[in-house]
Amino acid sequence: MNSKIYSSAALALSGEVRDGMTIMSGGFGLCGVPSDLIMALKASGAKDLTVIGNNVGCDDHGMWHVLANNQIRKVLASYVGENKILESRYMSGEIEIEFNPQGTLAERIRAGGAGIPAFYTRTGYGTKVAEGKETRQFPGQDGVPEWYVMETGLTADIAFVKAWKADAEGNLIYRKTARNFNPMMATAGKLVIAEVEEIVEIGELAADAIHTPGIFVDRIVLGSGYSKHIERLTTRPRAVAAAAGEQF
Amino acid sequence: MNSKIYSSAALALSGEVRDGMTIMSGGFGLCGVPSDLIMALKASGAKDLTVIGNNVGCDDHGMWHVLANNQIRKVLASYVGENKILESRYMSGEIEIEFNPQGTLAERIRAGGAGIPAFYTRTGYGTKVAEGKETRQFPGQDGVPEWYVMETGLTADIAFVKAWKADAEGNLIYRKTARNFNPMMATAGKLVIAEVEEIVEIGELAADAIHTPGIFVDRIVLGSGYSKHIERLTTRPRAVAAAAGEQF
Amino acid sequence: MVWTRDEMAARAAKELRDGYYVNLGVGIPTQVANLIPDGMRVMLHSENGMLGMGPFPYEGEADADLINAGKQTITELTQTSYFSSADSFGMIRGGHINLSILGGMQVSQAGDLANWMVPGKMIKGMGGAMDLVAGVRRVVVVMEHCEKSGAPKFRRECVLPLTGKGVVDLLITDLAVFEIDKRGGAATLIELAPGVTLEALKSKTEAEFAIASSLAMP
Amino acid sequence: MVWTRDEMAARAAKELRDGYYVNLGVGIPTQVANLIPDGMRVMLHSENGMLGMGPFPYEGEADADLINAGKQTITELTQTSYFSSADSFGMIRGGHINLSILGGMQVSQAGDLANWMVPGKMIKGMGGAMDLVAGVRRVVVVMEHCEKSGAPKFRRECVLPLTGKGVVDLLITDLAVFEIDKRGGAATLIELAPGVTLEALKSKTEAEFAIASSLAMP
Repeated sequence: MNSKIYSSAALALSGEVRDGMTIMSGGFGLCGVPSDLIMALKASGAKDLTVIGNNVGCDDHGMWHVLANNQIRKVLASYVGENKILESRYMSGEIEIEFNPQGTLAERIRAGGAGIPAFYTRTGYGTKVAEGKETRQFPGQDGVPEWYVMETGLTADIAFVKAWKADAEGNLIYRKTARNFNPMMATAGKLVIAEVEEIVEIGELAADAIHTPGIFVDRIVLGSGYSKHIERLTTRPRAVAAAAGEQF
Repeated sequence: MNSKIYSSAALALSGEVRDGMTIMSGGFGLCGVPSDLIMALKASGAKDLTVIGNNVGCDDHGMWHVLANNQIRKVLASYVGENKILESRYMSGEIEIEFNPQGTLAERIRAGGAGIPAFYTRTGYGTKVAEGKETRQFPGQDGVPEWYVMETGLTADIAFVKAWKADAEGNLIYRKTARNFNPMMATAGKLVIAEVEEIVEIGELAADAIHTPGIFVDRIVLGSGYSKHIERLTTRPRAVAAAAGEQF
Repeated sequence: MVWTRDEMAARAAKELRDGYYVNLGVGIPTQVANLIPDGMRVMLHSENGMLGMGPFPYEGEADADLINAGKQTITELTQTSYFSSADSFGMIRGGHINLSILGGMQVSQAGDLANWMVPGKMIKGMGGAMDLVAGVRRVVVVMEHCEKSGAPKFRRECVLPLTGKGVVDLLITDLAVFEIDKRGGAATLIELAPGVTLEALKSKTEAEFAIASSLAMP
Repeated sequence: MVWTRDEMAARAAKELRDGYYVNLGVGIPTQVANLIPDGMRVMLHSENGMLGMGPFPYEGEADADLINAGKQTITELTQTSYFSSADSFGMIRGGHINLSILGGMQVSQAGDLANWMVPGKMIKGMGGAMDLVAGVRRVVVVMEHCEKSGAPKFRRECVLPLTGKGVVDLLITDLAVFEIDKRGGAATLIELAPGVTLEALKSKTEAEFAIASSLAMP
């Protein structure tokens, strides 16, 4: 069998991106973002893309570069507050944004990957999010009927995933809060490409601790330059914190 | 805060079981079965129980004891083929069984724990399983409309979970295929009790490798006597296997 | 005299209970993390995939892979666990989080909450707020009683687009605390800031509310 | 001359492709695990929560926590991963498994499959069979062409309760192999066991089927 490992993000994407495609990309803020794959997507020059992700980039980082390059027509996201280009192009009507509650977005992607075309959630009932969607009652947690909104599963032509470690089989593990949307996206792309910080020998990842089984991963790329970016560096001075007991 | 750790299954269940309750219990065959909790359920003597589980016991093991003690009125399961009492009481009409496809059962429990009252699946469309249920069309994997069946989320008054290790916070990890239905059930019980083989110090379980976060677990019991039962011991003789390359 | 932001946070902290799993929004709610009483075990949930949020890191020890939902660098505790966004919102939607404390732009007497967008202004998105108010068992909103313009924020109906309908259990402002029966659709005043008269409160409130018998009104 | 069980398993093994993720049912399908060609990478899925199923353990090395969906003790490989039943059936339902090979009681010409219950007989349950046939991309059924009584099992319509409607892609019997267009609802004979005449086959088949042009019929 051909190896799943590709020597660069550009090679992993080569010939796969076409205008009008739907691309999912993991990450929350700057955390767990498949940056090399995103830059390869920019280099592909593909236009009219629909991009699904929690933030779809932050100023000067991640999917922001693809936005700035005018390749994106539509975005599905939950929060774009640190993304001035996206905010302004949305307000000007150049880009369509479908705002999804964060949990609904996560569950829609999980559903898409798990063959569930639609599900019901209480989230968003009675708000703009429910407009035009089917609503109906089911018994709530205490048995009393409550209103729910039907949401549909999401899939993508290509899913970009950022993981910490991979083996050649494509088994992935994520690190701390860099996990976020990546595991669901790994199940919901027709083509799934994982960008990782380390490729380890098969057998090094504990079988009980694998987050994404290799079945979901088509291609693996060793990412470059993981001097990771921090969006909001918040620290406490060591001496004062110890004295005052203040935490936040 | 009171400790989540109870010194016995009987104490963990004490005063919690009432006639007519719904109990979920993890396990697949004899693998990953919370045996001590089940025996405490038997000792409680509670009647007219509804039990949700993949098999609901195998001859002389697990929930079979509660069945044999005439405490169960209804069962939701996917397969009862190694459970003669359940088979015969079903055929005689003493016990009601709602057969669920295994994946539908797993997803219904996951949905119940995740606040999803209903979802659609292709599984069972056009079969007895879909009788009386809403069916509708959604675009399938290739965009062509396909028929799906609506299934509802499942919760329980009490969920019994069998894990390998717990810490005092209630974080759990499972071992190999003993994981099966346990993680979803841990999310779907109003009261969740975990029976484990080892209680470790907080911090010993790697934060990235925890399968069930402690938020889901109300009570923890150290199980007794883990000389685990094997339903179908299948082995290969060492020399012959090496020579012939036969695997199964 | 009105309550300060610190006093509002302290009042919100009184909603904590031993053993609670709690999600805190940005702003005043974040301060509640510093007000957990000694000996009370409260685990903080961060909806980007973490349970058991620790304090900010010491200088030089920040980890880019470890941030909270406000995208601030944080630390882990010994009992911390990490999970995906789907699992995190499964916890929220499934009613496993005991308490959410968050900010608001407007609250209605029936417990509707608006806190995510102002028509015509830049829209940033609702993030996890709609999921939190729909799923968490007890939702506490902490906000100023009035806008800078003096316009009331506790209203008969929210004018701004809703984050959730019938979702708020308790409203803490700088003037008063209201309990809201979100099923019944009715609010009750349960506390007044010292020196704030009922007349003054009513003049700054559009919502209708009952007055708790425990409030010894002259 | 009819195909033996080993020959039927060998025919089923021809459906394997390099890189496939495969789920095998009990009986003849299980034998396919021993027929993976050298150098071909095929990963076996066990729906109770495992990908990368290894062979049976050596005597004395069985692990009670490691069983397959048939509840037999098995072993793991270096690339094995474990997951929950919900995640396992997410793989199945989401179309991530390339191929499922399983047994059947009856198959219809439109690709309906019955293999889980006989009315009036003891009902054991469908286990994961309904999920597999509904979710796996390519479903191959291996079964005897007729019942012991001689009654045909490949039929216009299944008489037994269905496991899935329009789900079978390929039917391998001891007499022949049929390709089924499950969307179009039509079957085509593509292979005949050596020495089995078309007349003999038709006499033992209730289903209607076309004959592939590749079959050089006299």
